[in-house]
Amino acid sequence: MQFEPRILSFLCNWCCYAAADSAGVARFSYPPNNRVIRIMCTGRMDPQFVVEAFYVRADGVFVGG
Amino acid sequence: MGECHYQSGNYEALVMAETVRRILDTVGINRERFTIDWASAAEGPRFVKLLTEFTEKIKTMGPLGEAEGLDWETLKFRLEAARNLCKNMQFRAQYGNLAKEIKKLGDYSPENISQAIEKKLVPQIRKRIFEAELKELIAQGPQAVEVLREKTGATEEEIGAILETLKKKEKK
Amino acid sequence: MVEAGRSPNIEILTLAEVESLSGKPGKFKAKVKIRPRYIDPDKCTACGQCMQYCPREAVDEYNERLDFTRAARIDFPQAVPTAYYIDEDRCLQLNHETCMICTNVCGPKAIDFNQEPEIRELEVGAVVLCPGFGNVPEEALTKYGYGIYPDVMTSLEIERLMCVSGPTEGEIIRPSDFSHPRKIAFLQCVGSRDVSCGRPFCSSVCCMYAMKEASMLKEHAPEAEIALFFMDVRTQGKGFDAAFERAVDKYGFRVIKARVPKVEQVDGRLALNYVTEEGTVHRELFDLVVLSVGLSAPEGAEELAKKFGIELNPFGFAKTEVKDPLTAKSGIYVAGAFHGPKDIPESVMQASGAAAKVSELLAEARGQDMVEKEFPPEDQELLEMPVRVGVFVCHCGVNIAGVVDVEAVRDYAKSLPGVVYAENVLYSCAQDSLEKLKEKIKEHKLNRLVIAACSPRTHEPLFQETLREAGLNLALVEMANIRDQCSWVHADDPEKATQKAKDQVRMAVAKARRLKPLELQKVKVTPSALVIGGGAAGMAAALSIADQGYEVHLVEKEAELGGHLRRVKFLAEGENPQKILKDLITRVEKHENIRVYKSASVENISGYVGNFTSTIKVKEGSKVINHGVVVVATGAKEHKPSGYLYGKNRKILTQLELEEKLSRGKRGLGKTRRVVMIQCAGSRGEELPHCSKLCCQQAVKNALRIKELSPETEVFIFYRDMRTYGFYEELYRKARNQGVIFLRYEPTQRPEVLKKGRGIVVRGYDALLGEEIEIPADLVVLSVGVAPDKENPIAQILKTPMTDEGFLMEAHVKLRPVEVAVDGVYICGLAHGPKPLEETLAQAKAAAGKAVIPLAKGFVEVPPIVSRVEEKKCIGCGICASLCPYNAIEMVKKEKRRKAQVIAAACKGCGVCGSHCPVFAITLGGFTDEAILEQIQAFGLPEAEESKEAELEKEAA
Amino acid sequence: MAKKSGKVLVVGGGIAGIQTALDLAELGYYVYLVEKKATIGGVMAKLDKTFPTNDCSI
Repeated sequence: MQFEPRILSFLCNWCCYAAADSAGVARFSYPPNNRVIRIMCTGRMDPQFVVEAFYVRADGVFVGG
Repeated sequence: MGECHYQSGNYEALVMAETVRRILDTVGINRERFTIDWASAAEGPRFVKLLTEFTEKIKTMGPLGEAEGLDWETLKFRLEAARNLCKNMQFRAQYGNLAKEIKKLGDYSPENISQAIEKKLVPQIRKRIFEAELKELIAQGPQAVEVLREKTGATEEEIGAILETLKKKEKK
Repeated sequence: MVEAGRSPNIEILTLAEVESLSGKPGKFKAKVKIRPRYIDPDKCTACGQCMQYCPREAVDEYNERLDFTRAARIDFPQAVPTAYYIDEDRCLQLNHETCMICTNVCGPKAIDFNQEPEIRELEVGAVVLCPGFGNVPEEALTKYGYGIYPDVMTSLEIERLMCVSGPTEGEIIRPSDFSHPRKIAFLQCVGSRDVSCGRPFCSSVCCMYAMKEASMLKEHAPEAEIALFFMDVRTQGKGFDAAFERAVDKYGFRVIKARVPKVEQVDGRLALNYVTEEGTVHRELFDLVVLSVGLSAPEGAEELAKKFGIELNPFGFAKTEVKDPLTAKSGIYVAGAFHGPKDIPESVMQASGAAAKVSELLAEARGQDMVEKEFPPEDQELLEMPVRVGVFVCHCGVNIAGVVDVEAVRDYAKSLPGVVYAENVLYSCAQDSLEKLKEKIKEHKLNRLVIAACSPRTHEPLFQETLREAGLNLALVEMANIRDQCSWVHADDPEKATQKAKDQVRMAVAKARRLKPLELQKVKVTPSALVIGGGAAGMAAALSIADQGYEVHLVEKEAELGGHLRRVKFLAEGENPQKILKDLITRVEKHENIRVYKSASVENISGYVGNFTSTIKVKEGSKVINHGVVVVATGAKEHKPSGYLYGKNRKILTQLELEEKLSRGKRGLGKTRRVVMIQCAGSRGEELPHCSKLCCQQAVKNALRIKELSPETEVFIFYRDMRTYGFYEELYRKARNQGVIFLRYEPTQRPEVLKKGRGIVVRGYDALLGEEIEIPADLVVLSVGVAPDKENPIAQILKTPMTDEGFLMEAHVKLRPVEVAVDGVYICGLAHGPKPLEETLAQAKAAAGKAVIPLAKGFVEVPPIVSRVEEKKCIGCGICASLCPYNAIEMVKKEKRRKAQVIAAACKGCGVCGSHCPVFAITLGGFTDEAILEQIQAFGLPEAEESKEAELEKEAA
Repeated sequence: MAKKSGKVLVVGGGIAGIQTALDLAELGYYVYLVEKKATIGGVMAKLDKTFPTNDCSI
């Protein structure tokens, strides 16, 4: 079976999260591997969040501002 | 960049990102598994591109640990030390103060951030993570240096130095 | 729609018509006749039993007569008011006094056949007329075989046919034999641009909706082949050209420039005969023909005009003037398609503009008849109970359910720790669903909610309000975005989309378990506005805000007010633009509420909605002003083309330069015998990517002016598509009648301007002749288009996004056309996009109306996502204070110790402080460390969840 | 002069009427929204999607 990575994204409400919404409105498609946590700003990101994500076995972590 | 809704929030994120990369280096996770990028509210297509490319990259890289040649047990062991590092008050204060310093000087170029972190934070990251790991390992009984190296990913010198200080502390 | 149903200050009177109006502006009396619904909307729970048992069929008007419904019915499930009613023309009881089945099956006893029509006398200060548009005459349709051949359908019928809640559940079948059409034709300008049926004007919207419908048809039936027949492609709206081209490209539509005269039926198919530009005759067979039906004046417009004492234009639409486009007469305003055919953004803009006009007139009465919305006190007992999560998984029609297995997601949600209830909802945002949500909260004692639906960016406020209505704190809801970021983007992989939806729900539930009540804060608003730009848009906006009773600071970079309008000498509508300008300037300069800063620029703007502080650079130095809102009307420039020998020969002018000449009368024209105009000399992909919208009517207007001054002067116009939309079409027709010659060119064969001897010639391709031609010209006039200020410093200061073209981007293309992503900032005029004066003035009013909302309220509600310092934990290191981008944290001495303290009104909730606090002393409302960590852990493999269950049980015990 | 009324009559419950009513309510007025059908929403409520974003309508 092909390896399907599990990716966790932290997206800024005003930028990447909004961009992701607009990608939806425009019906662009992209791989269904990511799961999203909405934050208000990438400034909210604490290094512990990324470490925690790998600790629960994320294969990749995407921070989008 | 700089078009952040929160003015400078995303600059702080750059410091965070570089710190994270160094932690990943220390625990032996390919730093490419972590990425930070930007797309404005109007840039749906850009978001799609970024995420698609990242997904592809991770796909070719393979599962966490496996690609790094680390079994999950070892990786988990190291990540536990990293988790503790991130919660450690002294380390967080060092991290916070570094962010403060960079903001004061206003130079958020990747080179500057990287240099500052290399100098001020990396020794702390390595020392604290390895120390925590070694303590844990030694508590399980005497271990060969080979094993210690394998489990922690630290160099022989680093292990030697840490063991030295641990001994001193014990004597006290 | 739902919002209107929820507002305590909007009373919806359905089945109602105004009988008469008396009185004067400020104090009218309106008599309104309300026909009975026969079902009490307050008692009706919209359960649908009455409709289910109603034996009497009725034609379904909502579905464009494509389906049947019942005499007792609701038009569509999300209808507002969400209540059933009885059709008195069809009901057996009302017509034959026999039946009463519905009365017997109605649980809440809401049915009352004794209801009588009611006359209500309403006292109102102003009236806004928004009756919309009406149908085109029968003959406009029958001439294409509509009503004769079943497979000739109207665009609105197609709209319903494609809708999943429509008569065929979204399946595209042709009415004659229920087969799937393979070849589909769209015929444009049906009941538009057609003198023979009394509709000479252009309906302005059909080109867009035809393209939308064609695209949707293609999505429903990818194998279908679609051809669209246009006279001109009129996608002049902002961003529309690009969308049109993308669609043609993506779906491979055939765009044919021809008007089909009629439709014939041949062996169960439909034959179209048409002549293309080169003069070739074609005959082609189609399975389905869609008529792109135009917009007419609303039915009963004359009667309406009589009742309200207003005038209509020759086509039955409301008559208004450019200088005051939304006023039919004092105290009576118009908005929407009754003003003339227009699309949704334009209608929404006019609506906000009309509201501003009313607010100008009734400024002194503001607030006097308002009802405050009250929420019940928070249910402390419920809040203090252990966590009880309710999960609601939305179908969003088929938007989600068409891809994601929503039942499976619901069942999965039920198994998650902390969840005590889970169900599916067809449309979670519909009024009836929100009511049910409140009931479920009570019934199942839910104190945390997870809504798996669309984006929290658009819908979280709605659910937060619902929670407040149910006595819960607004912060106790978390949304899982399984539409915008799931079903819409993973439509090709339902299985993985379902898995993703489950994961997002699991993560949302995990976060919900950690949500804590938050306090809503109100911040006072400085009751004044900063308007940037002293052109027509800026001045009109400033005047409206000032007339509504608020102070305005108007900043203009030039030494004189007027902007772009100073160069416009004539208007297509016939009014004198210079007089309009002069009136604006006089009123602005005299107005006691307006402070004008000329030769001034805005250096900096800081703060947030309600509390901005700006520095304005003026000649004497700089000034600092405080204001609550910002209106950006920074305008645009006339594009200067690099080609066409422009600037190299004095015979080559722009349209504005020509206007200057023409304003001097025949003298200005001199011995000009032949004028050649070139459209899109810059626009639509040459140097500017966009359509500049106003150049076509500008060219025709100037061509007519030339003909008026000097009938013997020849005028040629090279064009791609003549975009004289709406009533401007009349000018186009007139120009053709007066002998102006129009030559269409393809973008691949743009006309060239060449020097030949001592003269100038324009070389172009004549599609009719099928050959290259050269026209010697005394004057070449370039329609150069509108160039945005790409480096707009104001946009950069305010950090408000721009489109690729460089225009300011609105918050929502359709529903929020004058707002931007930054709260408290509004846009209008050319800075938003190219548009003629009338639209600019209407938009300026709209921006003024929106801008006054926070000023009139006097406060803004701060979203409760602000940070809070736990004083006990704080070690006073000050890292947070120095990193905060808003200076929203100050260090204070408390009991001899340094402690951080948050200034809530300045805090925007970015969280930089929290993520850098060494001791985790700062928590961020709604985004606490615990909540985010829990979310991350829930992202982890589901095993982690099982241990959570045990943990939770322990906690509960 | 007689005192002005703070109430407004909006005739027609389509998108224009709804938006006018919403803005007026926000501006501090009480609105009567008069619709001749049984439901507000007008033609826009019949549209499944709208150009150019193909976003859902109201």
